[in-house]
Amino acid sequence: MNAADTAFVLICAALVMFMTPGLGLFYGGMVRSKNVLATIMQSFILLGLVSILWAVAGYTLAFGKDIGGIIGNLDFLFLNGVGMDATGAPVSNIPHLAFMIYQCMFAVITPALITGAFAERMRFGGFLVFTTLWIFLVYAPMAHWVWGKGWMAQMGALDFAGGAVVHMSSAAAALAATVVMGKRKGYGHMPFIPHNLPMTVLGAAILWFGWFGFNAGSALAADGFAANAFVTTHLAAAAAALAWIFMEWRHSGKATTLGAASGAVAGLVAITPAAGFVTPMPAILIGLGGGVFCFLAVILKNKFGYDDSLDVVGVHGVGGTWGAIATGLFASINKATGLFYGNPSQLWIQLASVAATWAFCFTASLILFKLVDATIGLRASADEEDRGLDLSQHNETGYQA
Amino acid sequence: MNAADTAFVLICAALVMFMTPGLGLFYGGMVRSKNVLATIMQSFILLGLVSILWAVAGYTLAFGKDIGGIIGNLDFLFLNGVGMDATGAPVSNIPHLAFMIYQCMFAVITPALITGAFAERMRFGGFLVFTTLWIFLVYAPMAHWVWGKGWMAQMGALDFAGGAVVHMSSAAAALAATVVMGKRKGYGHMPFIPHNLPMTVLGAAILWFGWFGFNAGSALAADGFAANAFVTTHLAAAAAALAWIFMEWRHSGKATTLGAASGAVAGLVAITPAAGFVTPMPAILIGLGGGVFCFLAVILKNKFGYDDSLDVVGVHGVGGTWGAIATGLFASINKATGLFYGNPSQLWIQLASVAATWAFCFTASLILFKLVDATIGLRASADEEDRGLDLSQHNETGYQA
Amino acid sequence: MNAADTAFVLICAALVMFMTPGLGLFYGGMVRSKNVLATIMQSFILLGLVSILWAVAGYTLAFGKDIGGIIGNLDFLFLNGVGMDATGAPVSNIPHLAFMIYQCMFAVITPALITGAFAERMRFGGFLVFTTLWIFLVYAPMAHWVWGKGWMAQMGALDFAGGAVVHMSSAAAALAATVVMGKRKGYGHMPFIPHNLPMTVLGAAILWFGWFGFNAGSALAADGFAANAFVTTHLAAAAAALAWIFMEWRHSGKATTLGAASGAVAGLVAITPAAGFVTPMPAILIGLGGGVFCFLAVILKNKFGYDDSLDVVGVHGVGGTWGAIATGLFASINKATGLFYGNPSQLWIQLASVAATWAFCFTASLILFKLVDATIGLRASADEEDRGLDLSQHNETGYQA
Amino acid sequence: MKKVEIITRTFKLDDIKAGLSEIGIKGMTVSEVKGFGRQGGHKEVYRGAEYQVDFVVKVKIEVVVEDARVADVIAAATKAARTGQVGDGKIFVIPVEEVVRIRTGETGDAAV
Amino acid sequence: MKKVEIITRTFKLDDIKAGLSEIGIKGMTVSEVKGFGRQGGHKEVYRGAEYQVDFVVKVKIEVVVEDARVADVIAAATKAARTGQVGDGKIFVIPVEEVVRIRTGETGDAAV
Amino acid sequence: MKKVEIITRTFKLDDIKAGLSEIGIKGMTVSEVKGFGRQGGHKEVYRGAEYQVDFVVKVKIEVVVEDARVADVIAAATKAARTGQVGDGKIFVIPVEEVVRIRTGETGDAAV
Ligand SMILES: Nc1ncnc2c1ncn2[C@@H]1O[C@H](COP(=O)(O)OP(=O)(O)O)[C@@H](O)[C@H]1O
Ligand SMILES: Nc1ncnc2c1ncn2[C@@H]1O[C@H](COP(=O)(O)OP(=O)(O)O)[C@@H](O)[C@H]1O
Ligand SMILES: Nc1ncnc2c1ncn2[C@@H]1O[C@H](COP(=O)(O)OP(=O)(O)O)[C@@H](O)[C@H]1O
Repeated sequence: MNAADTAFVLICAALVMFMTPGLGLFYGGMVRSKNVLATIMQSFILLGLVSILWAVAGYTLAFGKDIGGIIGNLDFLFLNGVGMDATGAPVSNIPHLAFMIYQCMFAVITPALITGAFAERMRFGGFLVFTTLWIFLVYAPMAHWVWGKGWMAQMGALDFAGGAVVHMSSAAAALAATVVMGKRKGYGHMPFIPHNLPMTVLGAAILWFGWFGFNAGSALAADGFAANAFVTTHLAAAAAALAWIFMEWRHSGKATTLGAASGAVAGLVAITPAAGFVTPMPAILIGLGGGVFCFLAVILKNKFGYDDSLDVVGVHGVGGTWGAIATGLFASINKATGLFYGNPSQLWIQLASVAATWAFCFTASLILFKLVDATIGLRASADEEDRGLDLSQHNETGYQA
Repeated sequence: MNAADTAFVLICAALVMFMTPGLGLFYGGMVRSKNVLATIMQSFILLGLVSILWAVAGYTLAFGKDIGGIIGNLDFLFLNGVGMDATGAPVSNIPHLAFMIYQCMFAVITPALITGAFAERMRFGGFLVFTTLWIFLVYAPMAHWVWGKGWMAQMGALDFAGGAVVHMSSAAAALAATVVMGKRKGYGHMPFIPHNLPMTVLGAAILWFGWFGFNAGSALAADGFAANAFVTTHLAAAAAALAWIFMEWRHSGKATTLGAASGAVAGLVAITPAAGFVTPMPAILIGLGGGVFCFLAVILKNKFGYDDSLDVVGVHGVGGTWGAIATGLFASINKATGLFYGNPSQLWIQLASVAATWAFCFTASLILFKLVDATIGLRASADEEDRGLDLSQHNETGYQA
Repeated sequence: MNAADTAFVLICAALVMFMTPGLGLFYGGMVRSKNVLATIMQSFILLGLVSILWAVAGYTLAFGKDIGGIIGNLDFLFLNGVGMDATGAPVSNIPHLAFMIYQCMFAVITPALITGAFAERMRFGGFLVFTTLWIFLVYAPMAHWVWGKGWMAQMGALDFAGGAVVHMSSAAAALAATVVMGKRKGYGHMPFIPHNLPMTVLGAAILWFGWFGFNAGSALAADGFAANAFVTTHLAAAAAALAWIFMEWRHSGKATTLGAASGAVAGLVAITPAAGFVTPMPAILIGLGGGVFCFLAVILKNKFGYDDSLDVVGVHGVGGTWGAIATGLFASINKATGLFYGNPSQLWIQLASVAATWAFCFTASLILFKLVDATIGLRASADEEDRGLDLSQHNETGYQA
Repeated sequence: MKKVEIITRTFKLDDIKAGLSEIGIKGMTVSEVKGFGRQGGHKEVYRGAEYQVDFVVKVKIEVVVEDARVADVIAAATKAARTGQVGDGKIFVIPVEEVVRIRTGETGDAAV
Repeated sequence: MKKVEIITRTFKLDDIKAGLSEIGIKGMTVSEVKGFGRQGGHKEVYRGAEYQVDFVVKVKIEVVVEDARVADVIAAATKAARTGQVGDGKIFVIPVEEVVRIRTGETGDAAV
Repeated sequence: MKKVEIITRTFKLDDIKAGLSEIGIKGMTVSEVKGFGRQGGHKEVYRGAEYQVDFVVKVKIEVVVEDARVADVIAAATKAARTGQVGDGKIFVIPVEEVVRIRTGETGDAAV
């Protein structure tokens, strides 16, 4: 065990924890004020719900001893055997508990990402039930396949900090949500304008800040790889923010603050799978691509007219997919090699993992949404939507004069 | 000296520092908008006031060489002899200055916690004078008794990160405040509805984030104990957030966002004394207890009708007390053993320290409040309360259209 | 290479990154609501713009091999040769990439500081062009002179974390901006009252929090010097917050929340050049001086009537200058000795570096502002100012009811 | 000249504006108000304490028109705003003795 | 029909609502306004610069009632709102020529 | 008695207050409103979606005065508010049948 690595991973875990309420603010600022608390709550409460689910069974399903490449065994049920030294942990340089809690923070934020898709119309009870099922049936398997020595890992798929596990999985679920739940009342007839963009920028800032924990921390050691991941993360976010506002400027004549914040997040998403496998200059290209592709996807959404309220598919789906592919193109360090460095097979592996992730996560999420819809119900009533979710789901209001 | 531990403790000190303005936002969102700045100010300015008091004399009173179990001597007056190496520090692995400043952040936040009790009616001058006296006459002795080798430490009381020193002490002072200062004007006749709950959730998020520094940092080393404290902290907060909203749902039919945030804080309070002495599953139980007991205490307050504006007693008093007792029940690591692990005497020690803490802190705080009230005055006038403390105490307003 | 130091510097880099959006909120709360996004954007987008400029050429100009004391060579163009080990880095204990990205965060925040001077009237396009030029022609040289073994370093000037490089340079540019751009429309006839002071306090809190990364991180190692810088930073901020509100209380009868926040920032600025060279008690004096002098400077501004909207000159110029001089007075550790410890020559060196910094940065910035003004234009039209920059520059509004 | 004051549900504002534009109304002034009426309010809960909030957010639209157009305005507004549920709101007609357009100084019908 | 406009201190709103309910008033519309009057304003200070703010936050309550009830409304509102200090505010009575209930189309007294 | 309602640009409020004070007006009530008129609105863009926002923030100033002073008030307000650009706004004069000062119970001219 190494104290420096332990210090680093613990602080990184704290940073990743901070991302989830940060996401709540990022999303919360973009909805109408009558839904601000419900939106924030859908992120915040997952710090409670998913953390407990993770300790109880999620961790062992993801990181217990591999069963046929599919799922972890139940050795670590109730964190049994997860202790203060490295015994049983996938890495030997930090306490097993540190590894477990660091992974916990990823499990928390992933379903929180989905909430952007059904913002302003989801019932709170249905949301809790869906998320519980999703953690065990979608997230834990995905995490196992990629990071828990499951079949994707065995196949050689590269996903440094969660392009597939975190971003594509949540975006696929988001897409399923829009299919099952339909549009917000009034969509297309009335404007849905963000009620508090300073809050959204604050959220984006917390996300960027926390993402250093997410990506650099994924090196699981305070070494040169961590430094590299830190740098690639920052530069990709920077490049994507610029790319997004450049596209905006070309498209409608002005750069926007929301665009800068959205672009930064798009860049952070895109670099996530690649952060530890690429060097800084390719990271800038990945960021530029993230900004451009996600911007175009969001524009396209408006054309298609499906109501992914806060663009989970456009940002996390497109960004995560691009990042996974780009990893197959630009990988050059940390024992990984991409197409541009002479290894075309990596690209095929990446494409296969992308396809498998989308297919599995979309299908499974669709089934879960339909199941919950059919039983306890997903969608707030028209009247509840009119009054706002803060009042109708939580008996609260966000602001008083 | 150990660089990894130094890095860890310094970053943890920064995290704990961040908690105080976080608390200001947590409280600030819950008051009416005419008092938002005054409420935030009562936390923020303590970063100024208490830090200086601590450097001048607070630190030496708490951590100077023990005099009869009661107080520290004046060896470290003006930080004399507190240097860049570990000389004279209670621990040998980090610079004495790092230990001192880490402790400073605890001294800052503790009196800030009290401010929730007298929110919306305290004069600024009286507040500064009270806090100055309280740091020297209540906080420094308490810190000495528990962490400075004073009589509570000698007796074997367990308080990992401040259940007694931080939470019970501030809650006892809060109770004294409500006795001395009475209710806010209009209490019982008009509603006191939070003016900005997103601000409160942001504050809670910062508190949770910073609490990793508070609890894991209290290991004073980047080791397995720190990892364990990190995990117990997170799981207790998670469990308590769930427990609180579950109670709410049973009580009034809906879960609230304010409830989730309040529950999280209650769980963080409850685990504070125990974080380094219990394992994860007991931590979940401690969190559940924290959520349930604090919720009930807050409901009871409404029945009793005393005006602890922002529930300092209900959350920090009840949560801290429960945590101290639970430490006596569940302690099993770090050389500590509780009742459930075969050591009933620990429970008695915990109960004794709880009783002593409440008795001393309540009495001393009551005397100090009365003293300040009789001399320069504590309570804003009715007219000042009507106009709001922002205008009447600070000549400012929080928001402009 | 040292893992503990790497962990420390990477986390500190993340903290410094967080300061830039924090500054955006600090400034954003002080403007009128119609300009809130444009103000935040001027900070936020620099995380994008300057980071890329830095990776492309800024870093090598500042930290490439010294050419005649004036500028760095182009060895590190496009981060060529900046890798995961310490090769080529100015320090040998951390990865070169870690050093580079830590420095990047300083380059990002420095031009963001300037934006306070021309808040509420700057065109977005002109701002981007000015900043690009300024990074290469003012910031990179300054960083080279002081930290890149340039002539100021060779002369023996002490600037621990950026009194000259960051604060005086941005303040000199701010002064130039007020000269070139003139006053806001209505200045002197109508009130310019902050629209959201809780946002400003939040920004100040983030700045204080991040400043630990800024100053303690500048030790570039997790050692006693870092601990010392951490402590001096905190105490100076604390003392300055108290000093500022004390001055206010004497001047207009009340202490204000904005004053506490402003004072804290003034203290943080003042201690920046000194943090690693002075001990805690002198740090308190430096903080007190920072609070008093900056307060007086801001009062004076109102007398002079130049429109430095958010007091960049008063806080960063006066605070940075005082800090640089105070370093020459109080330096006593880390191989530095000031006047009060028997080395009068250090004071002269400091004064010379102060004069040179102001002269160079003011002149160069003035030329750059005039250049941009004459070509693509700096100043928003009267109508754009009336409608607000959020609408006129970005087609957005900050808040919706 | 009359001032027609329409107090109704917030989310009907766009429809009403459209309805009035259709009949040639070129100006109006809108404010956010809180209404108390038969519709009743709602319950809010903060830390276990329940509050009955009687006021509902409504929008007030003021349109000054020539006497002859009052009936049209009422008809258009009613059509756009009616949901048939309690809380649809009220229309008040108030006499206006003079109108001035600040920009030109025009008065009377020419000023609207 | 008359519209009674009551402009008074914000924290008197609940009392006035109660007072009007007691005399059988079932509807009213409330807005936040800023008043300028004898009461004077207050000083605000931002970074050493002092601003005299003349406007005081007030609440405006609009109640439309049958002519016969105007006196009762005035009496009830005055009773509830009076503190005797400068700044208690004003009541204005304005003629209303027509009232329509949007939901039903009822007009006149039936619509209030 | 008349109520003079002035709807104009927000940043003209201070000038109008000064202008009215000069002619001896001691009280007024101000609210924030949104105006729709010839001035047109503006475009806003959020994540690539463009919204036409027709409403412009305006300020509404209400002054109740004796009949004899209405012309003075109109003149003073017009002078202070006029920029000559579209969007300067309107002034409406509305009859007021009764005025009460809550503090004293005074009515009529004495109450203003
Ligand atoms: N007498 C009144 N004076 C002023 N405003 C009224 C009056 N009665 C109702 N209102 C306004 O009309 C709104 C709707 O009235 P309400 O009684 O709830 O339903 P409805 O209009 O369907 O009868 C109220 O919220 C209030 O703003
Ligand atoms: N002539 C007026 N026209 C419109 N509103 C007025 C007028 N005079 C006073 N007001 C309103 O009444 C409020 C109270 O008036 P003020 O002169 O301060 O005290 P009082 O009502 O006790 O005489 C003011 O804040 C303003 O909103
Ligand atoms: N018929 C009307 N009824 C009520 N308010 C009106 C009317 N016409 C205009 N307004 C108000 O006056 C403002 C200015 O009107 P506008 O047509 O834009 O310019 P102008 O006053 O220069 O002709 C509008 O924003 C609106 O608030």
